[in-house]
Amino acid sequence: MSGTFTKAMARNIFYGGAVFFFLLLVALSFDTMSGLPKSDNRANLTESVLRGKHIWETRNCIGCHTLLGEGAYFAPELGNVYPRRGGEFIKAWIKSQPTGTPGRRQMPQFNFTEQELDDIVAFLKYTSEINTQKWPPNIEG
Amino acid sequence: MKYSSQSVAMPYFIAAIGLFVGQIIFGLAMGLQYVVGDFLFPEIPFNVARMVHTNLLIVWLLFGFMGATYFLVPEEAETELYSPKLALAMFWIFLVAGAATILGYLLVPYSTLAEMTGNNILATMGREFLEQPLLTKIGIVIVALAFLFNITMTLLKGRKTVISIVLLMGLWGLAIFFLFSFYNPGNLVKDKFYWWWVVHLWVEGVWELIMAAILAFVLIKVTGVDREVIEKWLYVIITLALVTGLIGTGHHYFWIGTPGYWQWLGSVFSALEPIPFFAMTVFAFNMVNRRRREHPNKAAVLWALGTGVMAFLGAGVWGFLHTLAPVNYYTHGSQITAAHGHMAFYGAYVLVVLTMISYAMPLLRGRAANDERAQVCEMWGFWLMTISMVFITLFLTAAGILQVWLQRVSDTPMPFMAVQDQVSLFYWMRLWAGVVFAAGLVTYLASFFVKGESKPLIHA
Amino acid sequence: MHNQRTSARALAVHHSDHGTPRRATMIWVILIAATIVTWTVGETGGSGPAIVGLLFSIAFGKGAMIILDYMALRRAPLMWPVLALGWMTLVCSLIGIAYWKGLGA
Amino acid sequence: MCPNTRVMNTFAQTLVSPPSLPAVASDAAPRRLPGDLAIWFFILAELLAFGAFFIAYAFARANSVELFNAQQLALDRNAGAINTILLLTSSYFVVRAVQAAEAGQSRRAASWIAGGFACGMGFVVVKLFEYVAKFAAGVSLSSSTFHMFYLVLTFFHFMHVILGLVILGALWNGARKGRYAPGNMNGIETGAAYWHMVDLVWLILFPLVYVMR
Repeated sequence: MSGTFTKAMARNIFYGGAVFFFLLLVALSFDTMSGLPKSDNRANLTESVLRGKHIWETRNCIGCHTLLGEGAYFAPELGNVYPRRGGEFIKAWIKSQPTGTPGRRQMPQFNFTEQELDDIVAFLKYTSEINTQKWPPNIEG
Repeated sequence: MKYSSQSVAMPYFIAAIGLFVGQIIFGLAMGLQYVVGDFLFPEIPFNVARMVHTNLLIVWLLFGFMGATYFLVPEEAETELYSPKLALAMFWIFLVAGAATILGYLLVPYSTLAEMTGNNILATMGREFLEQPLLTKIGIVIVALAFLFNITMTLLKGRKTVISIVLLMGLWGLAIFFLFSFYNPGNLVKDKFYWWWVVHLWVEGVWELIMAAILAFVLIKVTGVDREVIEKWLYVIITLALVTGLIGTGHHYFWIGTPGYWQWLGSVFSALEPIPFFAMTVFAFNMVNRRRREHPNKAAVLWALGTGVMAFLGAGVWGFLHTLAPVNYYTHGSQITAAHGHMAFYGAYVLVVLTMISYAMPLLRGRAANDERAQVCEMWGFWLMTISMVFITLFLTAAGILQVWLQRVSDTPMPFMAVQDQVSLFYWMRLWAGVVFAAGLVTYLASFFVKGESKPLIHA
Repeated sequence: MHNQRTSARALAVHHSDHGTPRRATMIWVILIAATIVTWTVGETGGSGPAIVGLLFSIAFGKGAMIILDYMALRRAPLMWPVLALGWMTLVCSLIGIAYWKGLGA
Repeated sequence: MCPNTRVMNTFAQTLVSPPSLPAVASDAAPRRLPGDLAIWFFILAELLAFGAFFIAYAFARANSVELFNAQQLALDRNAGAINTILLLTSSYFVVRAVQAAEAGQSRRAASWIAGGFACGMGFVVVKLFEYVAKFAAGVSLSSSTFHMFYLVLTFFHFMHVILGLVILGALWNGARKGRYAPGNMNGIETGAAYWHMVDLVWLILFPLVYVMR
């Protein structure tokens, strides 16, 4: 049967290739995990940051904003909003929503406590200090 | 239809199409919110509409995959389904859970929904595409396990063909990788890293197995080409998909706090990701050109060819467009990503499910194919939806290029919202293309109600 | 059918698709000698366009022998040796271009 | 309606032995692709992936020539050269094995494959020593662009060698049982083609990463 295309061979190549590349992915993931302490800013992963992340998630912020470029593209990138605007501005901004300007995009009012606002800012500050290989290209995100 | 238990596929297909309609309605609402920002605010803010839009997509595709599996596996295994009752029970559980989740999104503030459903016990919500409450996630796992049990048992007692084995591997992979959605570490980088193990390994990994298997099944049926031939192609395509797609995960690890080497690994492997999609296109056309019979269901052949072409364009070409790290540095998280997402999901997964529905639905309704007029109506639906999706993609790409230019490349970068105003013309055009898409969907729905002489079952 | 034809041919014609042992051995000797040249270049720290040109000429020659003789593509349909040698040519010349670019930097 | 019944085989045959091509001058045998067509598709995909990495390496080097040259000096060129010789010899043994099988001497083919397998194992051992030394010196994927490429390229290739050894093991077993003979060469030719590909890739990798400066 030389020169033909046997199904058994195609099958063997599929199983071999799939296992081979999956193992490669697992090996690379191990290496990534062991290298993360240098880039993921875990030293600053405080209780306040963790509470902030929880608030970020339970208000579905990702449904409009991007964070490190991932999310919806309806509202500004927030991975670098801390260096762009500063903590006080962020808190004042959240408190003043929605603007109610006719025809403009609106952000809901979440009625956060002062503590919750501080937690959100802590989370955004921590996020902005992750080593993202110099992304985004500029401060506008 | 050869086995009576295949008929459980019918409710799955109907539910899939129903949810598809819901997805498009919310898509239109969001398209309008992009240009009239306060539309429906505060009743349905953008984030809620988007969550409904994307979650409905995922759920209806899952319904479609399950329906396709219930139709395909008994026929391939040459035996009745292990338990049609279990399949029907799971249908209702999944439908009720899905509907309850969507209603929860719409009627209850998201943070309240999170508290009500145990998110404080195990926080998994609030991450893109994985917004479902913990209870829903657990429900998905249970439904998936019952479904896989049913299918695996069917396969074990029947003939084991390559198509059904590949399909089953894809479905098992789908269930297994979904488990990563329960892992949500506080460390944002780890969170994002494993989030992709669900999202990427689904759509650029195991879903491709499901898609290729369904396409292969329909092609065997409508072209009459030798099974041996089609199965070899199937192996080649899925090998290429996994060889490129597994390490291709790296194209999501460029800018999220992961080591720099992913820029090289991700770029090289994901640059090769169009190859399996290209092979799939060649495969579909090759088989149809060498067909050994003229199947009366011409619409199904059109959907199958459309899947090949649109998957290659959307996933292959539009994916390649921004997958190289130096390009992605500027395009990451812009409207270019949205353009790619729309055409890739439509071309690969929407179309493959509709291909299966187009082939199976007439058989489930007791005929080999629909009346000529019904088929013409269905094909109008195909062309309207497909062409308008091409335009949606082109307008979003144009918006994205302009956005990247003004906001990222320029020496004097403009703020996000200022740029959004600059590109709003393209958003208006995208909205109108979306309206045409909805018209296409209505045409497609109408084709199910066109009366006429149906082709008898003899040729099936 | 195809099977029968192939086996019939293999039995009837005393012809090898894989060359003779003698030829294989000759090629092995050449390959080893070429490797020693490459190694010597590395050990003596040779550099510059001429040396790199030599290195990749040797690599191309070795690759061509593997492709045509060891992989037995010499007797395969033309498309296959053309693809494999084309790959070698493309990779070696792009490496050359990149090296040239690095000289200016 | 197309009357053709064996679509893929026809398709395969046009790739494998198109009737229009002139035969080799010295004999009348038609042109034939050795081994299974599936493996050749796979080999092409592999060559593309390796090729992309080689080219990426070359251009990354062009952007930081000094770093690459400095760190390349620390590589063990002796180990690289020994490994080249081991792989070439291994390939040679596998060619002899195929020739033996073609001559109907399956047992002898098994011995040649065993020789090829031993050389491949030698490659693995040398490479492991090299890796241990490198890791002890603090080389990792993230320590520099050069180290990243060095590790990715050699490790990716290393895993291909290991997969190739598994295949050679299967061929050895098959040959011992007399499975390969004239007219039944598909298995051994397929495995051999994969093994030569592993060799071919190394022939570029060695001068590129270890020697070119």
